[in-house]
Amino acid sequence: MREIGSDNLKAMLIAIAGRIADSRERLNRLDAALGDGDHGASISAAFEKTVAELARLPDPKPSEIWLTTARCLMNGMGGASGALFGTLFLKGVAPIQGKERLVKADFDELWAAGLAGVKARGKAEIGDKTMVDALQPAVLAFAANDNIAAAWPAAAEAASNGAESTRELIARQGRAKYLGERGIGHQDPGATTIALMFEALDSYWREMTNGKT
Amino acid sequence: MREIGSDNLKAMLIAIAGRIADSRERLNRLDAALGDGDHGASISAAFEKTVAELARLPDPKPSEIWLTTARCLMNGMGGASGALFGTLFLKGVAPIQGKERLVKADFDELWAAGLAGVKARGKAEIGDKTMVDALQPAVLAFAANDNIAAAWPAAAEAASNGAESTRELIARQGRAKYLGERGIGHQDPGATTIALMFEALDSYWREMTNGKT
Amino acid sequence: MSARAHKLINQPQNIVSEMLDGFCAAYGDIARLTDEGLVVRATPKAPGKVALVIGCGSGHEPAMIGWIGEGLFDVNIAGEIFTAPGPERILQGIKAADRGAGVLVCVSHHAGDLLNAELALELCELEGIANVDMVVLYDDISSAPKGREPERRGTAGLFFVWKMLGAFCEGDGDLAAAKALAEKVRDNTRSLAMSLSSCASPVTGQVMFEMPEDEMEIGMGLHGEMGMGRQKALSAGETIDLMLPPILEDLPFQAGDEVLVLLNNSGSLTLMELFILYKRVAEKLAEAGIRVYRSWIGPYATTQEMAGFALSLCRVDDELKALWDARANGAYMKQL
Amino acid sequence: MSARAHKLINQPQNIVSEMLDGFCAAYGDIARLTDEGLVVRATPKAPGKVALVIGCGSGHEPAMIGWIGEGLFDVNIAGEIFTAPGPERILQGIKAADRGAGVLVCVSHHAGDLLNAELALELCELEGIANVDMVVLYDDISSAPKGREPERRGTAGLFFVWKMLGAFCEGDGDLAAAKALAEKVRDNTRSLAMSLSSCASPVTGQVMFEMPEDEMEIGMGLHGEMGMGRQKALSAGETIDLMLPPILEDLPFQAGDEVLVLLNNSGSLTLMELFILYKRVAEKLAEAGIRVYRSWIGPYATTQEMAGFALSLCRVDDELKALWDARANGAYMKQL
Ligand SMILES: Nc1ncnc2c1ncn2[C@@H]1O[C@H](COP(=O)(O)OP(=O)(O)O)[C@@H](O)[C@H]1O
Ligand SMILES: Nc1ncnc2c1ncn2[C@@H]1O[C@H](COP(=O)(O)OP(=O)(O)O)[C@@H](O)[C@H]1O
Ligand SMILES: [Mg+2]
Ligand SMILES: [Mg+2]
Ligand SMILES: [Mg+2]
Ligand SMILES: [Mg+2]
Repeated sequence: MREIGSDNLKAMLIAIAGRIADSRERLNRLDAALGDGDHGASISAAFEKTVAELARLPDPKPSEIWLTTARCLMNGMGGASGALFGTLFLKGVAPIQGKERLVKADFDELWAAGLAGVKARGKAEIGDKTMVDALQPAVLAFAANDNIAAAWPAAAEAASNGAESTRELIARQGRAKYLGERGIGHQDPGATTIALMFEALDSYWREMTNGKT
Repeated sequence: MREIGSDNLKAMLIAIAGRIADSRERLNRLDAALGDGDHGASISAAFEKTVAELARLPDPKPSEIWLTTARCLMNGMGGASGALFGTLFLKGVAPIQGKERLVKADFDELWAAGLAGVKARGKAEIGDKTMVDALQPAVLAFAANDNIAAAWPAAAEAASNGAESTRELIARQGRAKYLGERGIGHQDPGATTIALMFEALDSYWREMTNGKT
Repeated sequence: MSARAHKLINQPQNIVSEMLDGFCAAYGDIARLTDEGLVVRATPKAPGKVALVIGCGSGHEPAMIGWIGEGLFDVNIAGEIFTAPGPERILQGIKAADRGAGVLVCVSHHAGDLLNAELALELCELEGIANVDMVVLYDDISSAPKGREPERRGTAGLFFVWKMLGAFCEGDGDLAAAKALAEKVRDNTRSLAMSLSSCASPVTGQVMFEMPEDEMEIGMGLHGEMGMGRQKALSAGETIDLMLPPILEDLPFQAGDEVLVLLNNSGSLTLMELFILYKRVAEKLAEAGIRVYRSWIGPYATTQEMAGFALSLCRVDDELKALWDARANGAYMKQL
Repeated sequence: MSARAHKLINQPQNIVSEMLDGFCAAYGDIARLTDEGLVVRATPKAPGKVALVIGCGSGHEPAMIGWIGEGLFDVNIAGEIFTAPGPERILQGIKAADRGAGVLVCVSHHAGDLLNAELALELCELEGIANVDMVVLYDDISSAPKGREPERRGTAGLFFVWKMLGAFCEGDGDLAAAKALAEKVRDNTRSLAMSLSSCASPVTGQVMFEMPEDEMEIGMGLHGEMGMGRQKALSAGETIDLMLPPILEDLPFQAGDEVLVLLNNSGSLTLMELFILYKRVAEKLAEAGIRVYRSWIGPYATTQEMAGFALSLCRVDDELKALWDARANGAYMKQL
């Protein structure tokens, strides 16, 4: 499969929403250790809302799907993380504007734009113990593979390693920064969500292509 | 000694003040169990003030000594207990108005008037776990002895027994009434103060008459 | 458990005087501390008007220092923590307040406040000071059953009396009329309090009483006086459903009545909780056909850092509504 | 330890909406809840005046719903507990506030508030809504060193900005002038907070951080953000002696300056303690030759039941004094 249509894109978001919903309590626990304990509740609610909104769009373009997701995350979550997860999708809208079907290069652009947007808005760099620690390696690993079938698992693995790397870091952004050294030993919830997202996309892609062959 | 002049009266109040000051912490502890823990602090400060005020009066009449004590207690302590301890002395002023020296009968009247005043103002009866439980038996025992030398120890003993009797009672007046049954086992601080007052008077009387003979 | 042993004070014995100094320094345009330690209006009311005096124990701030000012009290005599001031200080307050038209001494019904006010009035008689009267005020339905109202304690609901009586005494009514007005508001006011926690005495640092973390008590008094007993801590809605009906039955407040509502914060409840509680009150009153004229929510008479609240209702007619809406400018009670 | 796990709420997920319902039901003459969940003035300001909008996380009540009203804000967009509202809700707020002379979005500097306001302004651009601007406000000297003021957090001292900017926007100044005024007040304001206790999240019931009973922390943020470190709990006088000098040095405030003073209650401090603290502030300022124009003491921006306070100073000139004294009628901010 070389081209991805709106139905696949919707299904990808449904897969993400499902994975996040299953991890709700785990994400809350991670955020309880480093922040205010609401990350799982708020991001799962926002993705649930996304799925419901997508179901209401009769025949959405890829860019509409991405924009709807962005809006549901920004407005459903609120806070800095809502703005940042929202931005990840919002900045992906422009590169795919007008397109009916997406190819690997579109995804490269969409993720790169999302990553750049998140970093510009949140001012976080690698090592700051934020979602960027999972997102940036994932986006780079995805781009580094020309073959889309190999890109998804590579991205998922990079995100997962990135998320795990946050455990030993001292936060320089987000609520966790006020914990200072007391945050060491806890994995960042936002980075964990990014890892879960890419794992869900990888699984979805694997199942879909298995079904196809 | 049959007649008591102002110097003796002053000395009696100094004796009371000393005894109360020595018992400050004990009275605070009793009040901490049944009330707000301030009884020792507030009554000892008020008697200290009394002694200082009395020292300032050049040649006071007995009634002035009693009135000064009343005012120092009422105004120095405040609260219900200030009003009640103040009343105990205030009501004794009228019976001794104009007198230079007091005889046993004057004390009978002065204590009776004080007791009546306290009961009228505070609405407490015997058994309500208040100062009345010590004061009423003391006043009755004092009056029951024609001999003043026998009256003081009798009053002191009655007051002390009365104070101890409060231990097993449930309070029906004062802050302790809001404790209900939880107050059982604790001796009433106000009754204890009355017992200390009569003990101090008895000791004073004993020392003075010993010195005299 | 919200009791907090460490308080930001200096010497415990100076709490009240330092507090009055600080208050009057901060709000010097409204209140002034006299050499006698009385809190009086920065600008006294015009001569020829009935003056209002209240003595009371400290520890309930902003009550009552926050109620000195235009449209409110003339003089407050602050006692030690939870201890009414003695009669001679009340007498000083009466003298300081007098504007030639008599002085009404307001008593929130507690033993200490009542006994000392009585003594103060006896002193007035001795000194030949005429035209002084006192009014005894109570509102707490938990402290004595219906039919024995005068035995009840004064609590947060006297808020309504203070505001309306204060407004009345800016007008030309005489002392007897002022007292009658105070009694009218009192007789239309009912309150009930609850608490989730104890608090610590600022003087001794000791917790005033023990309170398990998952329990609450209905009917607790302003000094932690025991109420109707402990029970499992409930939700906001359940709590109101438990507290509102006995208040309504007591007066009774009935369909067609118009009321003022107060939710008084005992100390450390959050406003968020009070607004959520209020929502339920408003819904239940609407169901009962009782119209809310105005509401106030906040810390008006506190018990240190106790986590609790009192719910008070006052039935109003046109006279009382006008008095309610009249201008007031105390440091902690303002009506534009 | 004042953290209290049991809060008087109903369903945690409905806290904010029930709170807004209750608040607007109680103060219907001042504020109204729109169908979109915005808190707006019951009576909008006259057309042709700059409108003021603020979005912010809930849990700090009475901030900011208590500041809607005449002489204050036009619209508040309340987020979830300690969570800024998203950009589309802010956009709704901007639209609801607009009276034809532009809208100023006020941001108390925290990541969430700032990022969402930025996004909202991007949405305005997309929709072609012109004459909207934002101003970023901060005051907490503990959150970044002198010289890096724009990195500092917004805390209780923004009180001064809200009051004076609100008064300014009742006048005829334009949007740019309003923004300049807000920056002027901000640049003359400095704050420092301290806390003796933690508090519990009303959503999860969990204590936000651990705090030993005999310690205090200087510089704690409005959400419990770590400050300059823990130390043994001090007396009131010692605490002020520790906190006031760095505030004075930071601006610096100097002899001859005239200032407004705020002592903001984080939640469960008693007013008694705040008055005692204030006494020391007043004495120290007098020693430093700094004149206090007016002071306010109370819970204006809270952090649930946290036991702490913020000390804020604002240097004023004649323009600011007049704005300070101008009439205001929010439910929790009144100036006669
Ligand atoms: N400035 C930032 N840049 C990138 N990511 C951030 C930033 N601030 C916070 N985050 C991410 O947001 C996550 C917290 O999300 P969440 O709990 O939903 O938000 P909040 O802290 O507002 O409750 C953090 O784990 C972190 O990954
Ligand atoms: N109505 C009353 N009649 C008689 N004695 C009373 C009454 N109320 C209180 N007391 C006495 O006052 C004592 C408490 O005194 P104190 O602690 O000084 O006062 P407070 O309770 O105001 O702090 C009680 O132990 C009791 O003996
Ligand atoms: Mg969080
Ligand atoms: Mg006591
Ligand atoms: Mg006492
Ligand atoms: Mg959050």
